Amino acid sequence: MAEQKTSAPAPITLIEAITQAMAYEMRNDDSVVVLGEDVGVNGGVFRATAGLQQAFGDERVLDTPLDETTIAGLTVGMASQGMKPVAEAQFDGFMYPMVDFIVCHAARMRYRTRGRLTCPMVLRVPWGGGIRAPEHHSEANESIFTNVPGLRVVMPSSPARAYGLLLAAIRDPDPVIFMEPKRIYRQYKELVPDDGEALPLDVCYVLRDGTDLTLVTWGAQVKETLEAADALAKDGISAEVIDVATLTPLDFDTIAESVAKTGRCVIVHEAAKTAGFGAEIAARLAEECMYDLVAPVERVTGYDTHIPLFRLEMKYLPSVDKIVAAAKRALAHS
Amino acid sequence: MAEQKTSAPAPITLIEAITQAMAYEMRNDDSVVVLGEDVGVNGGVFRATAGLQQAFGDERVLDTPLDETTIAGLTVGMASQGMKPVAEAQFDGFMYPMVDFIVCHAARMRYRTRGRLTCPMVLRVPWGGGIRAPEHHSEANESIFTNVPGLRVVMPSSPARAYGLLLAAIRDPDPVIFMEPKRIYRQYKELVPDDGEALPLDVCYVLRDGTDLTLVTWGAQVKETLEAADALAKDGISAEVIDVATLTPLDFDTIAESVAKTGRCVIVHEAAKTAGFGAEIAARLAEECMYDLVAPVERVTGYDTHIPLFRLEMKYLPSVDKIVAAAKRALAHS
Amino acid sequence: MTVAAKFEIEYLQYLDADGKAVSELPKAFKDPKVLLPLFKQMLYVRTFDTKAIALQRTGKLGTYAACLGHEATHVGIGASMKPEDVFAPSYREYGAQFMRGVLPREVLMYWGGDERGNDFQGPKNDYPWCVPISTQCLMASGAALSFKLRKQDRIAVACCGDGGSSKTDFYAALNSAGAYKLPLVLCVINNGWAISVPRKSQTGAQTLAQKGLAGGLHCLQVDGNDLIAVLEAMRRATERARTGEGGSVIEFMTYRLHDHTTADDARRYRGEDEVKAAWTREPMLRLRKYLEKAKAWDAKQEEAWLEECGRKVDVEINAYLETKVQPVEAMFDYLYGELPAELAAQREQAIAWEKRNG
Amino acid sequence: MTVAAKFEIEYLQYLDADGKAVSELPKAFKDPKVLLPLFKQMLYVRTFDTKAIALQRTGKLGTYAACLGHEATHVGIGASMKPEDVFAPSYREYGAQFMRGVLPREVLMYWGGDERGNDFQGPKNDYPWCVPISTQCLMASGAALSFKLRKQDRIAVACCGDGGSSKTDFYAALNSAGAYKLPLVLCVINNGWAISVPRKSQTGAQTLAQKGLAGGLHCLQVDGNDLIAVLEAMRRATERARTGEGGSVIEFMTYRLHDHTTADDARRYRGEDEVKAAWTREPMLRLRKYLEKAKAWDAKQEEAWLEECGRKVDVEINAYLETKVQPVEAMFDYLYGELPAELAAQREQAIAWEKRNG
Ligand SMILES: Cc1ncc(C[n+]2csc(CCOP(=O)(O)OP(=O)(O)O)c2C)c(N)n1
Ligand SMILES: Cc1ncc(C[n+]2csc(CCOP(=O)(O)OP(=O)(O)O)c2C)c(N)n1
Ligand SMILES: [Mg+2]
Ligand SMILES: [Mg+2]
Repeated sequence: MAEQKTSAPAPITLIEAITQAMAYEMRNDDSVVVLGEDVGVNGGVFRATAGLQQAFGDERVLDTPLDETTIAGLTVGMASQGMKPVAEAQFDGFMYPMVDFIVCHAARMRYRTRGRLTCPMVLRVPWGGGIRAPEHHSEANESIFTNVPGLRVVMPSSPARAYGLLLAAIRDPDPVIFMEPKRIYRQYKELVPDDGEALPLDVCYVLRDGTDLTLVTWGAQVKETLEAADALAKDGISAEVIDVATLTPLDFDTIAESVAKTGRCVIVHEAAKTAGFGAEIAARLAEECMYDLVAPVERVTGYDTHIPLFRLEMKYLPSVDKIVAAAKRALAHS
Repeated sequence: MAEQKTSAPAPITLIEAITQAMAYEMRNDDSVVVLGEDVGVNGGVFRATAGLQQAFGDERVLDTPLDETTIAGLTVGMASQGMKPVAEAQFDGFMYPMVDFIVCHAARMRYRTRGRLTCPMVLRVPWGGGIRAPEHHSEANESIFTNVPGLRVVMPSSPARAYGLLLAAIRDPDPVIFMEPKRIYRQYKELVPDDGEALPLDVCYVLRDGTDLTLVTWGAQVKETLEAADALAKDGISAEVIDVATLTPLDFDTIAESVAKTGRCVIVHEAAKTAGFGAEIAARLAEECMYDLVAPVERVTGYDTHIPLFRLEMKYLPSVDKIVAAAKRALAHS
Repeated sequence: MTVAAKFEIEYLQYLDADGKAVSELPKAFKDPKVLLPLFKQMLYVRTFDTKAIALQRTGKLGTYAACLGHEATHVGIGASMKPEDVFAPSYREYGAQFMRGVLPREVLMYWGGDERGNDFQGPKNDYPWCVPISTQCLMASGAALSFKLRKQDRIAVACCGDGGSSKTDFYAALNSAGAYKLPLVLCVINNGWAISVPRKSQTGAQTLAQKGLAGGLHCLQVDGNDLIAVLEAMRRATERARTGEGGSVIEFMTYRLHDHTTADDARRYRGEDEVKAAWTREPMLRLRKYLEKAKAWDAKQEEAWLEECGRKVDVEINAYLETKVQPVEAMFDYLYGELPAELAAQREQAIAWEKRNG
Repeated sequence: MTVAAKFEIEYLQYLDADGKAVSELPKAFKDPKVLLPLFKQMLYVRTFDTKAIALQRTGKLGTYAACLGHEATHVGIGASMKPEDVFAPSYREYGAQFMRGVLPREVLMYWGGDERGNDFQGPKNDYPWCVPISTQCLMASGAALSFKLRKQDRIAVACCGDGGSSKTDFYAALNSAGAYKLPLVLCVINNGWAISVPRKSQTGAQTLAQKGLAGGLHCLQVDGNDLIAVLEAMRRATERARTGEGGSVIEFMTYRLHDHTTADDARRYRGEDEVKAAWTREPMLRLRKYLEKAKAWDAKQEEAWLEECGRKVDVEINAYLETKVQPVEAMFDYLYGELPAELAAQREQAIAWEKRNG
């Protein structure tokens, strides 16, 4: 896989794009190492690291002992000594023991030492629900990091953005939490040239232009949101769709510009509503765009409950219908 | 101290009110135990548990080994077997290793087992900056828990509310994160009868009535916010001041009612701005009160940086001047 | 040389892979009458396991963690506990749980994506399956602390895997159990693998049992495929716990004969030979031989019993398959003791949405 | 009885509290020429410590963590490292840090509330003081892993306290060091207390050294008030680390003669007698006697040296006191490699606010 660089390009899935980005940067930069549980010979439980250990050896791709505190601590230790570790948390629900190291050390290494030591690391976290997985395998917990200065929280929603943003994350001189919407890991394929071109961080992506309202979302919900925009189009409603992609630091300008045009905003996310990251976007609108808004902001989110086990989980998640309904509520104002 | 129940009432500080509440409930309910680092013979590094071990013995007041994961895990273990543990994290900055147990077990025990097991625990966390303390002793990290369903996040700002809310927290059948604004632990004294009367949870407190604008805050910033209201009053401006006190579940009605009256809202908090809990309040305003607002919502918060070491920390924190300035910006709209 | 401390860790095995006694059997577990019900239970568990895997393969169950090969350890642990004790499993100790009254339909419900599987009708204080590795060990330490503080004559028993013994929560469990001298038995079920990571990659320690030394606990390593060794190890550890001598770490040496879960494909990372060899040491084999030699069991009995097992398990499977999905408001109904107003509004919204669009 | 594993942990002491040799001194540390500079360093550290406490008492420093009584352990550890190694202190190992080139003014700046104290001008790759207990141990394990992966001939040395040895991060450090056989030395400085919690309440383990067994590390317990024992223990551990034999846990037995920090009042929780007794075993005493007996040191030399120490420390204190506070934008300037646009706007706001209202 790491060797396929020169073979004819074929469309790839989001998760294949992630593998491709890691392989590219491992070839490009000796200091990049990959670590996590089962990332070695097994290639990761989602196969994100498939083939990497075979290609780069077990000193570049390390299985860790089964402890997330350990993964986080080793990662920060390596990063602060000049390596560029790309760590994997096996699932979103296993990331909490990493919070201490991320908040107390990764996010502060540069700040605390006035730049003497830094922490250029990436923590990859398969994120979110909807795959009929067991407990703790379906959590949308991005908000845990969004109030923490010194971090970047990034979430791609297409193969091309996964590739470009992961390259950017690995090259970034600061810690990046890279959340991967596992539900769309294999949703569709697209051509993603393995050209090593990174995308900018701190930029929101306008996926679809529109004039009547702005739909803002990230991660797996980009799928439903685009479908909702299609559905709305059938009713003659023109929805602009923004993939936030880089949650923090936030590129609010792109959102503000869109809302200045449309006057309406529906924010869609999978996490529970209260204090989900959608709140920040709505807050910025309330602070900076009040005079542009012709309708109240709407949030379409998970309920303020835990995501249920899988028999009920689809009832928890935002759906096309819920997004369309919110859009229509917003459009009812004028 | 635990014996002083019948002595003549004297005004007490916020931290003394906390001690008083714990002592009351330990007398009242055998299943209440206190645990944490140095909470025993030393009475806690802030003296919140002073006298408790002497009064109730070392099987009710336990020093723990030096590990926050351990404290959280033991607490959840005890709570799920029918005790009512009140745990202390020594400082805000040491609470992160507890996140895993709080999120994965405390918040889900009832949900996961359909009510078979529950987790009636309190985690007390001295919170916030401004006391010239060393690194990691000054953090405003309440937002880490506000997107987590199944928890209550509570923060008192007066001796009486500390007493009543802590009693409520201990008696509550679910996990409560009880954050204590350490900067105002000893700010002033008030009479707090040791009558065992709990205050309701999920209620915001209107500390001062006003008509021109609404100032919403919590924790130590209640002090500056009230002072700002005084300063505004001198300019003939009537500010309503709301102490959120119970962040989640949020009593938004009280805030909405106030803003319906005043049309302006300034939210003040110590945490970094982006995705701080103020965002949720601003978001709710944008969703539910847009037609009441005559001015954009303002947030006066910490910057999106870590709170600096103490030589600079006061420049990081919201101040009376900053609140007044924001209020005047809001009032400039009509 | 001055010696600061000295330790020795015992290894227990009574029956070898051929069912031959390698040392004097403990008196309590010599009698086939004691062993037979447990052997039957092991067969029952294996029947359940096989059928659960089949259910998953046919799309009637979510991801399932099999217990194939662990039966002696699991059943032996379950048999060593009293009803009032508390058990904290990881996610595959059905053998222990069935002995404590957990119903197979509950296991299926949990892996079938329904929280009601955790609402055990039997052991009301036992912990549910625990996905975040080894956190159950530390929770069990907290449970044990609550027993000690309230002077209850109960103990806590927690299980984790070889991988789980690397988890900081496992260390926190043994550290706190040692510090407070708690009635806790930590069972490390070393089945050789943590998904794809072999035991040797987890730690530089020669045994997993010795981790207990870090907390001053009693340590023991046993052949986890030998039911008698399991029972004897648990007898010692539970007795210590009950008599105030504190906690233990027991390492049970066994082997994961199945994939990690039904979502895993072990062929990617381990050789056929290793698995083949492990089948020669598996727990049923030796106990069957032993019991047959003692004239306590024969092929005919086994056939009849397996048939009965099949019938019993099918009843459970049917009960599972017939369970209706919870209504949408179930998301809200077990979140707080009393639903806060804010949440009540969302609950109504959810119900209304379902009515209209569900 | 079959034995699964057996361990023995050595205790090292060469000089007793009276400065008498209790066993044959290691060759490398017999010569007073080797010991003298370290003894002088210990005196220097104590001078610094005394003056820092006084600064705090007079309001010129924030909370300060003294190192009184730890000098032999700290200086011995610092002396055993090479410049290219990485040191991960907790928050009071000034003795080790000065040997590595950290400046006293940096120590003061840190405790004086200024991040620039962490910007060591000397050992560029050493970790700053670490407030979240024992996380430095795990970070050091990561550093050691990076050395191993890049085949650098460097080792990592981390310190934590007796309390810190209860922390899960400490266990994660030793577990990972064992799993990867890392060049890591974990120094557990057992000074009897973790703020108010005595050593015996932390763990049921007989020694803290034995915690290393949980990860298969080399374990050693030493008299941390005996510089020679400290040096010999570190010699063994660093040699193992450098030659690929892996990590060590060394428990240094010493005593915290001061309050935990200047914010603490130890009289609340520990008896005078214990402290008095500890003063008879403190590290200077015995080494001074030993060196005096060897005619390598005398009272006059000490007087002169202490005076010099005082002068040197005063220079550092003055440098600290003269340091101007950072400008408000310093909050932003070290947050990211390149300040994101959003933050740049806040930075401008902060500067503007200061200009108007500061
Ligand atoms: C905290 C956490 N990290 C990762 C996982 C994913 N995971 C599930 S089981 C497992 C391996 C467990 O191995 P072991 O402890 O040996 O138990 P076994 O499955 O072999 O019984 C892993 C890594 C998890 N469930 N929890
Ligand atoms: C994670 C964390 N919890 C709590 C504290 C508060 N605290 C600071 S020092 C200390 C005691 C440390 O004791 P020990 O490890 O023995 O080191 P010593 O101070 O005795 O050198 C505590 C509890 C902290 N700094 N970090
Ligand atoms: Mg295993
Ligand atoms: Mg100590």
